[in-house]
This record gives sequence, C-alpha cells and structure tokens, in this order.
Amino acid sequence: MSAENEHSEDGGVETREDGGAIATSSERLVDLYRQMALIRAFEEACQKGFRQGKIGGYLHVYIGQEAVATGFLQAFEEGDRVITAYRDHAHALLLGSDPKEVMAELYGKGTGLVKGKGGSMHLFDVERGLMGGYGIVGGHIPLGVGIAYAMRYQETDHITQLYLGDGAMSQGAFHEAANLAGLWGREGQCPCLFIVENNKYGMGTSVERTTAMTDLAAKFDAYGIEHEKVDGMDVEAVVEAAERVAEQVRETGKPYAIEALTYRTAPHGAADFFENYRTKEEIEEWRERDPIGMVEHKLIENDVLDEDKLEEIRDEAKERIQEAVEFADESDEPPEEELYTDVYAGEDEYTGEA
Amino acid sequence: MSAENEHSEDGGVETREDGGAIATSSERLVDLYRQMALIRAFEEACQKGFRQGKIGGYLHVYIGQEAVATGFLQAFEEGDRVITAYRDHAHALLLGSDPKEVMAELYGKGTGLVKGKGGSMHLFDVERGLMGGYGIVGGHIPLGVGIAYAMRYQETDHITQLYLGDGAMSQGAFHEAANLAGLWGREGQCPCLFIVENNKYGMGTSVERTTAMTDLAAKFDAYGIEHEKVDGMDVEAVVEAAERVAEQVRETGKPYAIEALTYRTAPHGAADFFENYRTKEEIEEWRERDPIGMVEHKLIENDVLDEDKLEEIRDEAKERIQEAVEFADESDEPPEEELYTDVYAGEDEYTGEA
Amino acid sequence: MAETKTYREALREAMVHELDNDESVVLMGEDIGVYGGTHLITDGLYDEYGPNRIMDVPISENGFTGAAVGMAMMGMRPVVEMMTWNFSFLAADQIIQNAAKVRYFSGGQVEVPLVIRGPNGGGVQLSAQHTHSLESFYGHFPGLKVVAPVTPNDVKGMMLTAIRDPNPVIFLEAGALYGTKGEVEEGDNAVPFGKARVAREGSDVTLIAYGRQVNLCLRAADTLSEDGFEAEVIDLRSLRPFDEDTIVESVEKTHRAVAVQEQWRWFGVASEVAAIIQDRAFDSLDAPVERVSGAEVPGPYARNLELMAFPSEKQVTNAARRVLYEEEK
Amino acid sequence: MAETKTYREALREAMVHELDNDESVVLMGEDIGVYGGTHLITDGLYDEYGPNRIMDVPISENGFTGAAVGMAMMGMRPVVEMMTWNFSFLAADQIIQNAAKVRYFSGGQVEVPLVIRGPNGGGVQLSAQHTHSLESFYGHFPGLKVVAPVTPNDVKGMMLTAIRDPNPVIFLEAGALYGTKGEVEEGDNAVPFGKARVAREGSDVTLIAYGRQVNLCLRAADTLSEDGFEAEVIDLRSLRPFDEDTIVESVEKTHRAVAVQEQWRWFGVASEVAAIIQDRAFDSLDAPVERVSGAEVPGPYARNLELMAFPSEKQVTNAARRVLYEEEK
Ligand SMILES: Cc1ncc(C[n+]2csc(CCOP(=O)(O)OP(=O)(O)O)c2C)c(N)n1
Ligand SMILES: Cc1ncc(C[n+]2csc(CCOP(=O)(O)OP(=O)(O)O)c2C)c(N)n1
Ligand SMILES: [Mg+2]
Ligand SMILES: [Mg+2]
Repeated sequence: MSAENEHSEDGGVETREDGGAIATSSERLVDLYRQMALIRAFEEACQKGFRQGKIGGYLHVYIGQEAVATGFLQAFEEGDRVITAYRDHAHALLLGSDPKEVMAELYGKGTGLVKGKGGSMHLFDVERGLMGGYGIVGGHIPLGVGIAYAMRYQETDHITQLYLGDGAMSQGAFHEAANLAGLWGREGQCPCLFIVENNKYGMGTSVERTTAMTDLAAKFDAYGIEHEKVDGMDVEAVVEAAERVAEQVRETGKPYAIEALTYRTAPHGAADFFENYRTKEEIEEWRERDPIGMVEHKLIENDVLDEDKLEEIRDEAKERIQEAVEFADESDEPPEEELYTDVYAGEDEYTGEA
Repeated sequence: MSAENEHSEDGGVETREDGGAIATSSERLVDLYRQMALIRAFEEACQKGFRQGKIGGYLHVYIGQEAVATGFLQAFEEGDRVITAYRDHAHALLLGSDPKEVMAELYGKGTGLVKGKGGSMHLFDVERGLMGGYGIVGGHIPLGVGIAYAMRYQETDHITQLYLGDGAMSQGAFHEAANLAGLWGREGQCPCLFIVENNKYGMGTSVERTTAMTDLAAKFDAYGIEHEKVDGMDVEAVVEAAERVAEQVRETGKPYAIEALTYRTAPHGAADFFENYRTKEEIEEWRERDPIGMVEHKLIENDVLDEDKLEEIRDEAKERIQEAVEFADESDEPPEEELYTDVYAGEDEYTGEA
Repeated sequence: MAETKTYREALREAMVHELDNDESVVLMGEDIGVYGGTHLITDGLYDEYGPNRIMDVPISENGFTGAAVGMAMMGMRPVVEMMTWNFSFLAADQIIQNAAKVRYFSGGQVEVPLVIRGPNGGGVQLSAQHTHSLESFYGHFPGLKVVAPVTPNDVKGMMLTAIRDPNPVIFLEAGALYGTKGEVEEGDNAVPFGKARVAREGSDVTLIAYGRQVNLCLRAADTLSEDGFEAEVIDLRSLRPFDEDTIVESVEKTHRAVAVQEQWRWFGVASEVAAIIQDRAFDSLDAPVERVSGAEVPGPYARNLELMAFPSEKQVTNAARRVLYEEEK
Repeated sequence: MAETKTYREALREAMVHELDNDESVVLMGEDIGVYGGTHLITDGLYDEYGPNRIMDVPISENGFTGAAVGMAMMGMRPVVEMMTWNFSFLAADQIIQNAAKVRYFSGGQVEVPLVIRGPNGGGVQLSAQHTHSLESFYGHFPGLKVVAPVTPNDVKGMMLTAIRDPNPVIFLEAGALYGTKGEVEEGDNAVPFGKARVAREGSDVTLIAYGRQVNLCLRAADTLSEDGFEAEVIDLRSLRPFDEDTIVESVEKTHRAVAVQEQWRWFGVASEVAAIIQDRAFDSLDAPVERVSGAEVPGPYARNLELMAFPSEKQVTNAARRVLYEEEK
C-alpha cells in the first residue's frame, strides 16, 4: 500500500444508528481526499501530456470516477489482486505504484512501470497486486476469475478485485466468466469481488441503448452471485460497502458483485466526440456530484479543513505529479534490445528471427 | 408444411375451465402421435445405420425429446424460420422435408437434403423454413436473432423459432445474442421465440454442474425477455404454450423464451459413455414419461385408438422410414465435381486452386 | 472524372452509394451511429438513414457479427464495422465457422452477402492488443474473400464490389491512412477482386505489398531509383482471391522480388508470395525472394520500439539490394 | 526402456506424470472428468485426483481458457482440453490477446505456463465445422509455442515439455491417431521443442510434414522407393519455434522438396516451408518446392468428397515425381 493509502487504525467506517449518512473519521476522510486529489492531478497531467504529444496511443482518464477505486481499494489487503480494463491509472496509483513510473510508462520510457512496453492501457505492478490493465473490452474478466480461483487453490485467503465497465457486460466473456465464478464460488473456490463501474456509457453508447434490462447488478442473478449497488460518487459509501463485502468474500470464497453508479466527466478517450451522445447539462449535473468536490464540501462543512488547507493538499498532489512528469520527460526511451525481450519466458527467451 | 403437420381447422387447444390437463381434440392428438412416431422411427433407423457404418461423423438423435419440436412446430406458419443445433432431424421432418432426402444426407449421398455436404448436424431446407442445423454449441444463436431482425426489417409478420440446448446457455454467444434480441425487441424488431430444450445435460455435464443458477428460463431476465417453462414431455402442453406464445411474438415483434423440460433417453451422440454421468434409474424414470408413450396411454384411455391401431401407425412410420433407408442406401455418393461447388456464390463460384 | 478525396471520404462514399441504391444494405457497429463512428467514417449517417439502417450495437463482437450473418442469410446486406480488426478475434467463430462455411454445409441453399470492415494494421503506439495485421489469419479460410485496398480510389471501388458480392468479404482498411488523399473516380467505380495493381513499373526488381506497405515500397522504389535500380511495385489489393499471374509476370521480367508485409513473418502473406514465385517463376529467379515483415514480437508501446517493429523503408531497400546482389546501405 | 503404447496412452501418461510431480498442474475441460473425456484421454483421472485438479467446465471456451490464463499468471499450470480445436475460434481472443501477449505488455512481470491441447485435423466425416488444421492459424503469433507431435513417443515427451514450459503452448494432437501404437520410452522422455525429426533418411527428395501427414509421407516414401527414389521424410514436430536448419540441410542433400499439410494451402505451413527453402537453399534447389495441401473447400461430409479433400498418398508421390522431373503416375 502506498503512503496515500494508509490510514489510522481507528479510521473505520461507522454506519449511524439512525441510518443516515455514513460518518467516516475526519482523518480518514482527509486521507481519502488526498488520494483522490492525487489521481485527479495525475489525470489532468495526462491530458496535458497527450495534447503535447508526449503520450501516445489511447488514453482513458478516470476523472469523475475517483471515488470508486479509491473506496474499494481501502479494502485491499496484502496478497490481494486487482485487475481492470484500460482505465487503470488510478488503480496503480492507489496500490502504491510510483507516479513517476506510471507517468514514464505513459511517456513510453524505459523507466516506465512496464518498461514502456504497455502504455496507458497496460499498467502492471504485480508485486503490489496489480495484475494489469487490459485493452479488449471484457477480455480481462475471465482472467480475474481464474486469478480468484488460484487464490483458493493455493490455499490463501486473498481475494481478487475485478473492475469492469458497464459496456463490458454485453460481452460474452463477462457471461462465461461470471458463470464460472458463480459455479466455483458454490464450493467457496472463487473469492472474486466484481466491481461494475457503471459510468452510464461505453464510449458513446448509453446503458439504455445497450440492453433492455438496465439493472446491471441484477444481471448477476443469472449466475447465482449476490449483488448490490453503491453510490460511486460518494467515497464514504463506497468504503463502507467495500470493507463489508470484501470481508464477506474473503470469508466465504464466494463471489459478490457491486455496481458502483458513477460518471466520467471527462471524454471517453483522449479523442472523443464528447457531446454527440450526452448533453452539457447532464455533465454539469454530474459535476455537481463530483466525488472530490463532495468531500471538499463535507470537510469544510464539518470544519475539518478550510479552503486553504484543501488547496495545500491539491498543490501537494500537483507537485508530486509535476515531479512525475519531469521524471517521465527526462527518462530515456527503452533500449532497442528491449524490443525482443519478454516475448517468451525462460531460457529460450526469444524464438523468433532477430 | 408436411402432410404430417396438417391438422383440422378445429384442432385447436382448449384449456379446461377447471385448470386441469389440456384437452386436445382427438384427431389432433392422433396427428401429433403420428408425427412423433415418425421421428422416433427415423431416429431408430439412424442408430441402426450408424452401427452399420452407413452413417458417419457425429450423430445426435432426438429420442425422448420428440414432444418439444413436434409441439412447437404446430405454431409454425409459412414464412416462419427455424434454426437449431446439431440435434436437428426432427425439425427437418416436422417442417416437411422428405425423410428420404434427410436419410440420404445422413448416408452422405448426393440425393441428400444438402447434397451430402453437411450430414446429420447440418440439415437445411430453406424453402420450408429450416435455416439449418449447426455444430458449434451456441454458434447458431446470433444467426437466429439476426434472422428474426431481418423479418421485421423486411416488414413481414413472420417469426423465428430458435432452438437451443441447456448447455448452450453457458456460451457467450447466447448472452450476446439474447441481449441483442431484448434490445431490438424493445422496438418490436425481433420476433424471436427462444426454445430452450433443457434435457438436463450438455453431453455428460448436468445443468447443476454447469451453473450455480439452474433456472434457465429466468436467465432471460437479464435481457428483458419474458419467459416461462413448459413440460416438454407433454406434447399437448407444448402445443398450448407454443400457439399462445408464437402469436404473441408475431404480434409484438418482441422475443420470448420458453424452457421446455425434457430428457434425452438416448445417448448424447452415437458414441456416448452413457452411464458415467447418469443412473439407469434416472433414465428409467424419464422413460415412464416418454412423450410418445404418454400420448399412447391417453389415446387408449380415452378410447380414441386401440393398441392395434397405434401399432398400425407406428408400422406406417417405420415403413416410410424403411423406404427412406432404401432410398439413401441406393443413392449415389455426390459427383466429384461437387467438392468445389457451393464454396462461393456468384459467377466466380470457386476461387481456389482446382 | 475524378476528384481528390481522403481515404475516409472515399470509403464513406461507397457505403452511401449502396445505402442509396439498395434498401437491403444496413450498417452495423459499435458507436457508428449516434457517436458518429470512432474513425468518423459513418459520421452523420445515423441522422440521414435512421436507426434501422445505421445500427449501433452493444460491445459484443461475436453476437452482432453472427446476427449480421443471419440477416445476410435472409437477403439483407449488412456492412459490419469492426471498430478495429483487433477485436475480431472475438468474432472469429462467427466469421470462420458460419459466415465462411454456411453456404457450403447448406449445400448451397444460402448466401452470405456480408461485409465486415474496419481498420487493420498498426497505428501509433496502440501497443500489443491493438496492433495486428490479419490478412493471412482470415485469408486462410475458403469461403471468405479478403481484400486490403490502399488508395482512396480502390477503397471506394472495392467497397462497392464488396457490398454487391454475394459472399462474406473481409475488408481490411489501411487504418493509418484514413486521412490520406488521392484521386477518386466519381460515381460507380467498382473495382473487381482478384486483380493486383501495378503501382509503379520497373524492370530490375519487383516489390510486392498491399495496404500501407505499398506506400513504403513506393518510397523505397524512389530511393532505389536514385541508385539506378527501377523497382516495379505491385499492390496485391486482394488476398483471397489472389492474383498470382501479375506477380509471376513481373518477376519473369525483373528476376528478383521482395515481399513486404506489416504482419509477422511466420505463415504470412509474404511467405505465400515467396512460395508462389519460386513455384511458378523458378527458372526466372536470379535470387531468392526476400521477405520483409514486422518484428516477431507483440506490438510494443514505446515509439522507438514500435518503429523498429514495423517494416521500414531501409529494410525494403536493403532487401532489394540483396536480391540485386548489391551492397546494403 | 520402451514399451508399445497408443498415442492416447502416451499422452495421458505425460499428464499423469506431471500431475504427480507438480501440485500446480490441473486439467480443465468440457467433460474431461465425470464423463471421462470425449476422447478418453482423461478417463479415470477425476476419481483419482478429484474435482479441484480435474476440472469439468461449462461449455464456454473463451471463459474457461481465459480463466486458465489467469490461473497460469498466478503460478498454476493448467492444461486445458479443447474438446476439439474447431471450438478454439471461440477462445481465440483469450489465446491470442492474453495468453500470447500478457508477458510482453506487462514488461515481463508475468508468465503464462499454460497448455491448451486437443485433437487437430480432420476425422471421418465430421464435416465443415469440425474439420480444421490450425497450425498456421496459431503459429502466426509470437508469444505462443505451437507443436504437433505425431508419434506416441513424441506426444508424451512433448507434453512433458509443454507442461514444464513457462509459456503458453498450443498442443495440436493428431486426433485421428489416438488409437495408433508406437514405442514409448518409460519415465521422463521430455522432447525439446524446435527440433525436427528425420523420420526416414533418403537422398533423392525431401518430404516435409507434421502430424498425421508424416505417416502419409512415409507411405509415399515406400512407394517412391519401389521406383528407386529414396525420400527423406522430415517430421517438423514443432511449428513455433521452427527448425529451419534440419530442412535446409536435407534439401542441400536432396535438392528437391515437397511440403505436405492437411490445412488449406493459402498462408499455411507448406508455403512457409517453401519460402524458407528457396531463401536458404536457393542454390541447392533443382526444382521448385511443391506443396500438397487440403482441397480449398470447407470440409465436406460425404466420404468420397472428404477423401478428395484430404491430401492423398498419390498427390504426394506425384508431387515428388514432379520435383524429380519424372512422369506422374
Ligand atoms: C472487444 C472490444 N471492442 C471494442 C473496443 C473499443 N472500446 C474501447 S473502450 C470501449 C467502451 C467500454 O465501455 P465500458 O466497459 O463501459 O468502460 P468505460 O470506458 O466506460 O470505463 C470500447 C467500445 C475494445 N477495446 N474492445
Ligand atoms: C463450441 C463447442 N464446444 C463443444 C462442443 C462439443 N459438444 C457437442 S454437443 C455438446 C453438448 C451440448 O449440450 P446442449 O446444448 O445441452 O445440447 P444437447 O446435446 O443436450 O441437445 C458439446 C459439449 C461443440 N460442438 N461446440
Ligand atoms: Mg462505461
Ligand atoms: Mg442438453
């Protein structure tokens, strides 16, 4: 876990007796704020880097969705695994990957998290639990289920957090993998926490234009997998659900699914026909529920931090990211020999023609 | 429609006021019996032909499941389409394909329904509405949905009967296609009647060992498709459901799913490890609910036909099939030129190397 | 008459032409409608032709491709956009098992007038999962036609032919060239399949390619020309059916050949080209046919590595010099 | 020491050997457990090793293959049965996009010690959807290893190597030969990948094949021998990595070659073989390399057509006679 991810022992979540909003300890809320601010700063720097032509390929930022991964990864324990699609910067940062290396990866440098070989869509930090970002929509879901199975086969009590988008749920790979998870979970052999990041759109297509049955959590019924929904803009709500459910999955070895209702206020990718498929008003409405803004509001309202202090945190984040950008910028491209490494593992590392 | 498939105008289905068993007119029941007896005789002849080495490849018979296709195809109207997997002999016969040509196909002869090119798994009779049997489990499901869409695009009121097995429901192709059907059906653009032939096993794997959620009809909830179950061993129940539901699909252009609970008393394929996965007792139990036996019982009980008359019908069926066998046996293999035809349509029919 | 148009415009023009001519033509694909198409090929068509003809579909490549096969079997003419061919592995079963074969195993009872189109080949730093050239992958299967036009005029003319073809056509667009311009004939300029194009005449060596490597070969030809070697450049255009005669005739004249492809060497188009030439022009050959291919690695992200992974002009000129028994530069 | 065993028994023996040696090995597949396996390769193993090591899976090729990739990334060694390779189109995305590439795009952070095995090639009247030889289809992709053993000894030895390999291995069994017998070394007879086998020595012409066509070539060699021509028969065994040297050396001796495959000609293994030979043994070649392939049609059902569609001994001997400039018979 990164420094950003640590929190005081007593930083737990309590649900108020009266069933009202969740009360998180102040320190913890500040900590969550700090993590989300770092992600936001990173993503904004990426957008800039892309415009400058320093970042190539496809770029998918997490702006608007920060509360989801931030909240869920509070429940991450050492040995757990995380797998997601191409919108993966936040997951790496939250697991403690060095922002420098993450940015260097996006800059296609040899100092990058995966040596400049993968780019934005393919962040891996296996040591810290990140089993990768993947570019084929839905393609990583079976992997995540297999990873979860391996955890029980290897007799650990780790779990897998498997993130997927609303759009990915139309894929056959989702269906097949969820069915396997349900089946293996019956014997307690599949501790897989499915986290559906329902940001209402797969690229330019809304959930409503994708399926006649738009309750995504309920789709897990078909596989005998328990599920619920959570407000993915409210980081405290996410933390509450995450910790409760992760524990259950860890204990039972059975999969569980949470649909986090969220919104990407940024474009889908770096080049997106932003307003072809949604209105400015819709975006504005969701911006009002910005996960970072909501925490700011609460911190101020509860007199935990004032505007200055918040700005200080944001500036800290920006500074750290600025360092990452500089590091990335100054790093060298991968050495040419790297072209032919990592194709195969083992002694016969490379079996093609040089 | 074949002669076997015609029935008197007044041969409808009435549900008794008291909600008891369905009462079908006597003539119609006899007619249904005749159709099922023909299928059974055909399938038994196939098994014999396979043992004799006259039929090659894979052979999947319909013994035990006759009531399903027989019942559903009562609702078939000219212009409708039928698509199914490899267990397709019954569907062809019921649609009126000549048993001679069907048998000749299985014998790999040039007089076969598809000129000896497809065999048992690939019966087509497009003129009569049969859009084929397919060998890749689940692979025909998207085709059926596309066919249904085309029907509305072309502004007809035809519908598609899409048959699939319980095993096929684990496939991603099912998920993707059912989702499309639900989506297109919302606009009344997908008159697809899904008929799940739940015979409890996909090859040697029971439904219980395939999914944690064994209510197959309910899986259609995920796609916004209405559904119900029917006793697939009771041809009258099937006819009732089929006619009611087919009419609804025709009217609304919306898909609908029926899970027919049935049983294959025969082996999965010609070579099957029959008793590795199910007990003799289980098979015996289901044989007692044999769809043909049940009708026989009812016909006798209701004094419609006596044992002699029933035997006469069965003998008639056997004779017809015997003729088909002789025809198949005596037919020639396809001429060698046929190897290279039907690869491509159009003038440049064949573009490979001769 | 001809006008200068981009590859993108030419491609779109062909589809519009057929949408207007034939009610049975529909376009299908992810985000081709409301969104306008990720490559802007179909931008505006949704408003013009409506949702029943410009069909947005959920992310389910196998499902919608299979549905399109079903529609085609009913006489519709769907043109399916694979957002990129990299996603087509998911639809490989429908393409190979149904689209390519259903005519055969139905004994000729059905036709599948289907086009599947989309950008093929590498882009800029799209990395491993988004960098593929799938000519030989699909070209292997009888029942399919596989084409890969590189000029704006060809992309239009071959798309017209593709839509009218009663068979499934794998239409591999040079995705990296959507914005490049060229002369495009007005109206119906249908270009037949199975005829290669001599993109440049020459007498000393034959360079054989398709897709964007044709342009690479043309540049290499210019370089070689400076040294006094005139290269003939052949654009295959169509991989199945394949025009053997044009390359054989050329090699009979030049006696030397280099086959260039972006795809991996093993079991690729260049190997087939070499096999054909040694088979049919054995006595004319003065040197072994050389093959220039993409590096035998998954597509790397870093730009320097990526550039090494794609065939380069230098690799082509060097290969040409080798078959000319000249020194490499 | 060696014993006579069937291909099936030898294959099974290798898997049992590794199941016993390595806890991380599991077998997965449709109906491999309770049912005993459609080809009886795994019969009895479910009772012996239990459901956690002999895993029956639902009919969902993409899903369970992908899950196996995930398991392999965690250090397990899954051996996945593709009931037949014909069904693998459904899993092509997981095989090509994840198994083959995840090591590369993770910058070497993971390994995928995965075997996918099953019968490849035609059978008897299985018709179009069940008749494929997929060597070049998978062999095209860097990141995969692709092997196709034909003898019982090799199938055992190469399966041992496959399971121990830290990379994904596409293990193409000669499905038509499960019942054929041969000498099989006892114990650990691991056979390395990338080394072809000279199945018969000869001096006049080289016949190159793999899988069941090796046996066809051996029969053809006997026939040719009656006419006084001694054919060398090379069993490639492994398609990726590929042993170029063995075939080049052979052709340097014989000066003539015929490549035989069941798969379709276009972009197949035989074309690669021809391309390699003309490239590396250009000056040794006395005749163009001939290719004998399956007929360019989907697999037909009728037995007479099917036999025409598979390469025949006569086609091989005729091709050999052609490269020997003898009359065909
Ligand atoms: C198989 C496949 N099809 C299409 C794409 C192109 N594509 C990239 S992202 C995307 C949308 C995915 O939506 P969703 O799963 O909701 O994730 P989000 O982008 O909203 O996070 C699409 C269609 C792809 N990468 N892979
Ligand atoms: C994609 C694919 N995987 C596996 C097979 C092998 N196979 C043939 S039939 C069958 C069982 C299918 O079961 P179900 O859908 O229930 O149909 P049923 O045979 O019971 O009618 C299997 C696994 C196949 N033909 N296609
Ligand atoms: Mg989304
Ligand atoms: Mg079944």
